[in-house]
Amino acid sequence: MSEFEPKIVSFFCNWCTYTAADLAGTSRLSYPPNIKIIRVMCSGMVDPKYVLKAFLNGADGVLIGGCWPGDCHYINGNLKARRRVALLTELLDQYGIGPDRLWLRWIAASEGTMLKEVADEMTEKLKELGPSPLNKTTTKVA
Amino acid sequence: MAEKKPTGTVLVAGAGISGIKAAIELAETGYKVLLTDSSTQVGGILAKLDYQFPSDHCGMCRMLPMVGREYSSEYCMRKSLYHENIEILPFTEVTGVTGDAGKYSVELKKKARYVNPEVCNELGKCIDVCPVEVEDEFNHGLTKRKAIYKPIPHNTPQMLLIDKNACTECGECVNVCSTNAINLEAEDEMETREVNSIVLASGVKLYNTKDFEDAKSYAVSPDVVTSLAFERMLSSTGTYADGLITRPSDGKPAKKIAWIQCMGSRNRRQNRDYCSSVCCMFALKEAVLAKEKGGEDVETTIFYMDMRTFGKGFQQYKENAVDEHGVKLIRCRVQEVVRQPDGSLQIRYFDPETNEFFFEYYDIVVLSTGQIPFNDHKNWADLLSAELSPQGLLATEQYSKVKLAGKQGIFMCGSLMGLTDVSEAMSSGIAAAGEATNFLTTIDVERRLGEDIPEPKTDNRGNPKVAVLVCKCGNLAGAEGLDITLLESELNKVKDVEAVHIVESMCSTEGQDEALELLKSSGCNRLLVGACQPYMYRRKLKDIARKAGFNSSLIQIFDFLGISRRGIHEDDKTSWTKRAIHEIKADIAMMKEKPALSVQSMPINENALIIGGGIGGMQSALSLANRGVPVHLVEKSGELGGFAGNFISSTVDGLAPMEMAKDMKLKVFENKKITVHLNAEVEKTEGTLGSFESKVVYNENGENTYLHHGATILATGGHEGAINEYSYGEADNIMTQFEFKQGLEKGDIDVSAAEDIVMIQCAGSREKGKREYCSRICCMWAVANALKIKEKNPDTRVFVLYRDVMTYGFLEQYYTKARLAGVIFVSYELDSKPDVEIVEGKPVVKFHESVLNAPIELTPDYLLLSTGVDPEPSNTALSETFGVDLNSDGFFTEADSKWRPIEFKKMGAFLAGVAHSPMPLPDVIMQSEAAAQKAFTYLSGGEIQTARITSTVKDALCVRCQRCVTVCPFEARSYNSQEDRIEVDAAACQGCGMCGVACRNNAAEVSGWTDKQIMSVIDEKLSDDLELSAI
Amino acid sequence: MSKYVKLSFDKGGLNTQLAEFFSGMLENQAVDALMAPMAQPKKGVMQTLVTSKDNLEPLDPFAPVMPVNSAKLASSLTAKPSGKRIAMVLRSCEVRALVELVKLKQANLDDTLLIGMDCLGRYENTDFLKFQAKQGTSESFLEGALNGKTESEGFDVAGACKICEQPVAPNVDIRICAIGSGAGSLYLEAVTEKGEEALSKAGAKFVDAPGGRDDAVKKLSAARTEARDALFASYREETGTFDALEEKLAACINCYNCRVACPVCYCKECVFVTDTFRHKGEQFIGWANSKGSLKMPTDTSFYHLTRITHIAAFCVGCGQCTSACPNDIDVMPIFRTSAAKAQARFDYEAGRSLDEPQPLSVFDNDELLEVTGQSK
Amino acid sequence: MDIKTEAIKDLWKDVDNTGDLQHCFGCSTCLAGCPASYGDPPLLVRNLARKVLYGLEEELFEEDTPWACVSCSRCEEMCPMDVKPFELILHIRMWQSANDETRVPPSITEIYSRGYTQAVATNEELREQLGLQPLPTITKNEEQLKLFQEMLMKTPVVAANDYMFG
Repeated sequence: MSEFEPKIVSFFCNWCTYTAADLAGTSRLSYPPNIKIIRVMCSGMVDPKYVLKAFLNGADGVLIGGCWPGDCHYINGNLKARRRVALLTELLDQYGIGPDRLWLRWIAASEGTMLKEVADEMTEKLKELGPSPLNKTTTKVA
Repeated sequence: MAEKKPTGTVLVAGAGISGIKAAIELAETGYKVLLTDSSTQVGGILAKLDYQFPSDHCGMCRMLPMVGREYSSEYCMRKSLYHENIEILPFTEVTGVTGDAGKYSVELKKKARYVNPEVCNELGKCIDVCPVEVEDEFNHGLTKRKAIYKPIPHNTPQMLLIDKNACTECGECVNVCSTNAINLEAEDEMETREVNSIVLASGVKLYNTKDFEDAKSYAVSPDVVTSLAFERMLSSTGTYADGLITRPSDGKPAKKIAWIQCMGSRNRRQNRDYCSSVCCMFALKEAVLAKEKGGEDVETTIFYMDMRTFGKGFQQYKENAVDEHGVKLIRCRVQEVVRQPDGSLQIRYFDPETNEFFFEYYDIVVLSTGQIPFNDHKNWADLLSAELSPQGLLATEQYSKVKLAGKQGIFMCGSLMGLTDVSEAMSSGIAAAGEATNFLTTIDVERRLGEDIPEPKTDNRGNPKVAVLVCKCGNLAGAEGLDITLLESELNKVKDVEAVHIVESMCSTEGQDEALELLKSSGCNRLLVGACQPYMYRRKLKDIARKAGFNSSLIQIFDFLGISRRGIHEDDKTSWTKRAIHEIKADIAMMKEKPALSVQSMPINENALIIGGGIGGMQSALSLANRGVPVHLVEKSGELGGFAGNFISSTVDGLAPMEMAKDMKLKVFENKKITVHLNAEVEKTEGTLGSFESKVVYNENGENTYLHHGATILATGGHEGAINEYSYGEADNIMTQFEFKQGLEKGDIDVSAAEDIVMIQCAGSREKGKREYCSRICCMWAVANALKIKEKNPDTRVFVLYRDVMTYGFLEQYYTKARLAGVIFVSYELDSKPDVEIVEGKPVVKFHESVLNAPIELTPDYLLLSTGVDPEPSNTALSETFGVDLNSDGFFTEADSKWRPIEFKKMGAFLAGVAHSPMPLPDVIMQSEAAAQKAFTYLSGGEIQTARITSTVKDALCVRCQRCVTVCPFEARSYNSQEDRIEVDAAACQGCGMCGVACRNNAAEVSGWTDKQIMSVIDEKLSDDLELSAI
Repeated sequence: MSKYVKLSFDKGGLNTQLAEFFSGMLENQAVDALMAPMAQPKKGVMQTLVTSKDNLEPLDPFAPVMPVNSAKLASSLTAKPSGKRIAMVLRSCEVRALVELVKLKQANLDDTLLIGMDCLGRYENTDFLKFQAKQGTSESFLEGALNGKTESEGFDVAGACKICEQPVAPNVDIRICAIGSGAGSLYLEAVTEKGEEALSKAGAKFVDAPGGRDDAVKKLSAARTEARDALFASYREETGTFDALEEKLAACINCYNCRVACPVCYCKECVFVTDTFRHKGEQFIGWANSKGSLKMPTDTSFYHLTRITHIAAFCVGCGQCTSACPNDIDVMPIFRTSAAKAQARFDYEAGRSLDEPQPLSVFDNDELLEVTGQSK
Repeated sequence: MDIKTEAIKDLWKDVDNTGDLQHCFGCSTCLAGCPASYGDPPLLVRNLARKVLYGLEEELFEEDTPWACVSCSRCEEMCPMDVKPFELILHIRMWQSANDETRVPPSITEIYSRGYTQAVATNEELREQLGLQPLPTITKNEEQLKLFQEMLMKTPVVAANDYMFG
């Protein structure tokens, strides 16, 4: 039976991280297709609802990529994202989804290699952790 | 249509950041721009800098339009730039200019790339097979590239090209290219274009250690690099990896790094008696980054002569670098770098603190290389038959840094004026654009921005009907093996997809006509176009779609070679196709939930309010009035002219501010468009960009009036700083530089009998708790007075006690002139400030002779204090009134210290001149011109078009908790207490969505980025495992 | 140093004493109106607004019931200021919720006089009616509760109250102190100048602080804190997994009563009843398809988890959510446990102070570095 | 030092009238690589220039270090302001001699006493580190030194000032 392939819903900031993803692509750095990229204008645009929705609909992990503090095109959106992630981590921890399934990372436009590294690292980590408990549950939820 | 005037067109030669800025400004104002660059790509030097001082971050994208977002690209500028009014021509040289004022025809040489970017699919197989390896100039030879290559890693499209000097013509690339994009026989193409105005922004050549004798004793090892090369060592697209900065020679981590300043600058021997202005900050920044990125255990030392931190915030940056990061500064110019057997680099220096010699050994030595003689100026002068200054620079009109002397409609900006930092590059770019628009309004051309084809009315309530248009692009389906049939069948299954059309080639006109017909008859209201390289003809696609009746916000362009190709091995066709299908479905999901959006047009009050009637204020006023903008000029005193205009008769570089001001005053009072309010102050202001109301109070009679205006410029200026140090006031021969100058001119002071005169620089400046900034002009004042004294009495000995002589740029020559006249400059450190005491009513100055390392005592006939520049006290009140920020020094805080130096965070408010920070007159004038331009862009149209994507308020759901107001980074949201509702300033809103998240129930939402849309995309992304099977 | 007024009363005289005192306040225009729990004509006790001293007779603040969290009432009374000065008698959790609402611009304390009464707990509404039917009175409840006995035959105070570590209201002008005041007497504490002024106007005589109150309060909240932590622990135990949470919420039918009852869920209309969650048939099918089966109504866990992210920082633990659930889901522990964690993470405590900015409205460059674990 | 009383304002005119000197901005390039700067006392060209500019006549006159220059003219090549430090040294030597015929450069007494001018400690150490022979100096050979000194005695400078030698 084939190895478990985690699904990682990834919200990438339009300005920095999404460019890094482009760069990784054009530099032909291959990274796991487990990373399912959703472009958002800013990491600060990622509503906690999106993260919860992703998990409830079967994501094994959620990755949020934003600009380094100070680089944000919208001045401080990434800092707002950081606070929300802190809150969500507490929640995921509480209900056994696990804090390690939600990652926030700063990845600048020129850091295509870092994007690849993070993608690999997170995919590996989630393979260790196995499927999200929400995907194991017998009663399916939405 | 027939009677339409032509749209004004400007050639911007040079696509570095100043050129780009000028281009964007012109484009926003409605002019067409031809943006050329002789190098292979746009971005200039900045393309290589990931971080910029003083923020140590990147903010390049912040120079994109804020109001006209609709017409320009909204992504990282390292990727590329797009604007509907800008045509970008990289790898293109201007080889000839004929014609005259307003009617120039320029001859362009489009250098052969040998790769046709319109057909190239950028898969890079050609690169794989190319056998030639050469040094990659983007990384300054730290890495290698092939003869066929991508000039900048980030760029999309990547614009491959062949380096013919390296190419062996083996033809391997031609064989593997599936799209016949390569033509080794390609030749340069000449083209002639008509333009109305020209902005020169070709930048500056940097000193290069290979070509110059005086570098030989330094550049002795591959580990000795230029400061620009070192930037690449800090970048992930350079050699920075795994958190390490490595030695080029052997890849070992570098833990000790030294910078040697003034490499190629401040050198009379080599005929380079100028300073390159930015290298000091550049080195400081690199030293700080070296520690941040290479680990705090990295030791950094900078060998310098004068640490020229004259810009806004630079002084604090230096202190922070030294105190917080432990960057070591040594005032000594070293003579040579010696490579040791173990590869380490030996530097011997004389330490002025201990007066001893030391040896130090470094892993890397960075040479702070400056600008070199100005061939570009020579070339331009020949092309334009323009005059050159004695230094061989393009001559400019007096007082102007951007206006070419005697050349109507031709301007320059950026480092072509002499190496500039980002903020000055921005100001000069905007100023040049300003001068250009100023000129263009005098000739018979039009301004036009946006839809030539009217926006079709799309019914929002109608159910989504999606048309998909797939371009086979010949090669995609064929050679590259994208499975179009599978694609077609899968997409046909998608709900609400009405039709999937396959077109042979969208690049061709036939293809485009075909597409238009298909779409017209499709009866759909949403459109997805899948193709390769859609950037190439994005504009064309949008036009077609509009003609076919699609709303611009309901068109989605999908790049088969973009996201769907990412991370997948080239040969893995199946998962490529599957991923493509998957991504397209996600795009459709996003689009289905999206309503048709259209641009909002906001009415604009065409009046401008300018506060401060100094030279800067008058400059802005005249500049706007000349373009037909009515101006209210408010001055709190009873006189126009400000400090410089009323008191400074001359400057060392031959300017006559008072004379100039006199002339400006006349023009101001003559100009019918300008209303002058003297003895007046603004007490209160309300409103947003386009519609402000301000209450002006007249100090004399207490009467007041209300002004309505669309924009505001704060040009409050400054004045000579006060001083309570060095026994000032205790003896009448202790005075400020300004007082002395006045006395000398009035004849009250006679130096014919003077034995000694001492000047103390930085009196009460650049010191904690005092003026914590460099006032930029005091060194020049000192030099000016010193020269005057020497001229009147060569026997008077003049001692200038300084900390760092801030004669940056071409001002250096006056410093040299002063020394040659016998003026003696003695440096002192903050911990050993000169000591002044009054003996028998005369000042006795004791100071430490830094060179001779001995105490010296003098009883000078005059003691002159350089007390710097203070901001206007009224700034504090004004910052309240206009809701703009003030920094700790009392100067106004611009929106972004690098990328938006002329604007405030608050839309519609701008700043210029000393209100921003102390600066010399030509810079004041440049900034004022720039501020005028910024205001003009908004005021001139009668209305402004705001972007489609802005945030909205669902009033019925809103509980007025105002969390959205708190989190909005652009002050675009406000609570209207009269009408008890939240309002959005559509011009200020950038659609970032902060409000949407802060709002719990979507009463605040960004149209086009709603929860509903994004959640359906999440569903789509999670819906199936198509692509996972493949890997 | 706050001043105290002593109210002594004979059996059955508690409410008369209080009424007398409040009528003093109204009479001497210390305030223009009073909102306080009063007995209703037939049965039950509800917050009631009076503007004249003549209508104070049914006053009964200590009745062990809280039909709604009055922060919401205070909000509607003050959000658009009436120009009248209103005194409000509130329990600790009501005041703390009110503080959060003020920060959220949903209430305005300028013209208010906050009177916080010591709270020893409240019965669920149905239980209170039983309690009244059995001739239970505020006095009898107080008497028992002060001696640690709150349960009556078959019922006890709400779960939330059992673990409420703040029986004494913070951020008020006046406190009605029952704890540690000794049998047959109450103390009115003037906490702020506003409060002192009002008391003086009402003709109060100031006396020394009740000896032993502080200890009594400490003792009570210590006991409650212990109970709270015990509940947190066991709750974290039993909801450690997502399945467990699912089970707890199994009976949820998306009636949203919990949010209607919640004092800090301040939206006019919950996002879950807006268009955003009005799904299309195709979507349901899609989910059912990808998940195998789809429980209807959908979005139940989604709703509760989202609600946690919305109110975790503001939750004061009043327990109205549990009281409001028609299917007897004990949701209070869900919100309280998560709230405790979240508020700890941001070093914030709902209702503690009017000056502390709420988390997620302020941000700092060099905070929470552990979240990304990256350094430049 | 109170330069006011001592100073001769236009000393530079006597010493070095080329006009190059004034360009000096004290950057220390001339010092950093100067071989004679290893000496004791070190030759500090920058400081000499300064003394000339200040007009510190006596001080300058006392200076022996100009005579320690080994004429490598590196300072000349590297000086960014083209002050021509090497020529300055020659100027100072000439000026000193011109103002005192009897002045005997200390280097000559040094040569007489030990056979060479500058004792550069660091060089000795370096040779040792590199495992080279110590410099073969005449001092280490009694009669050789004698012969050498006798030979020097025959030169006019030494002969005329024999009281300073032996």
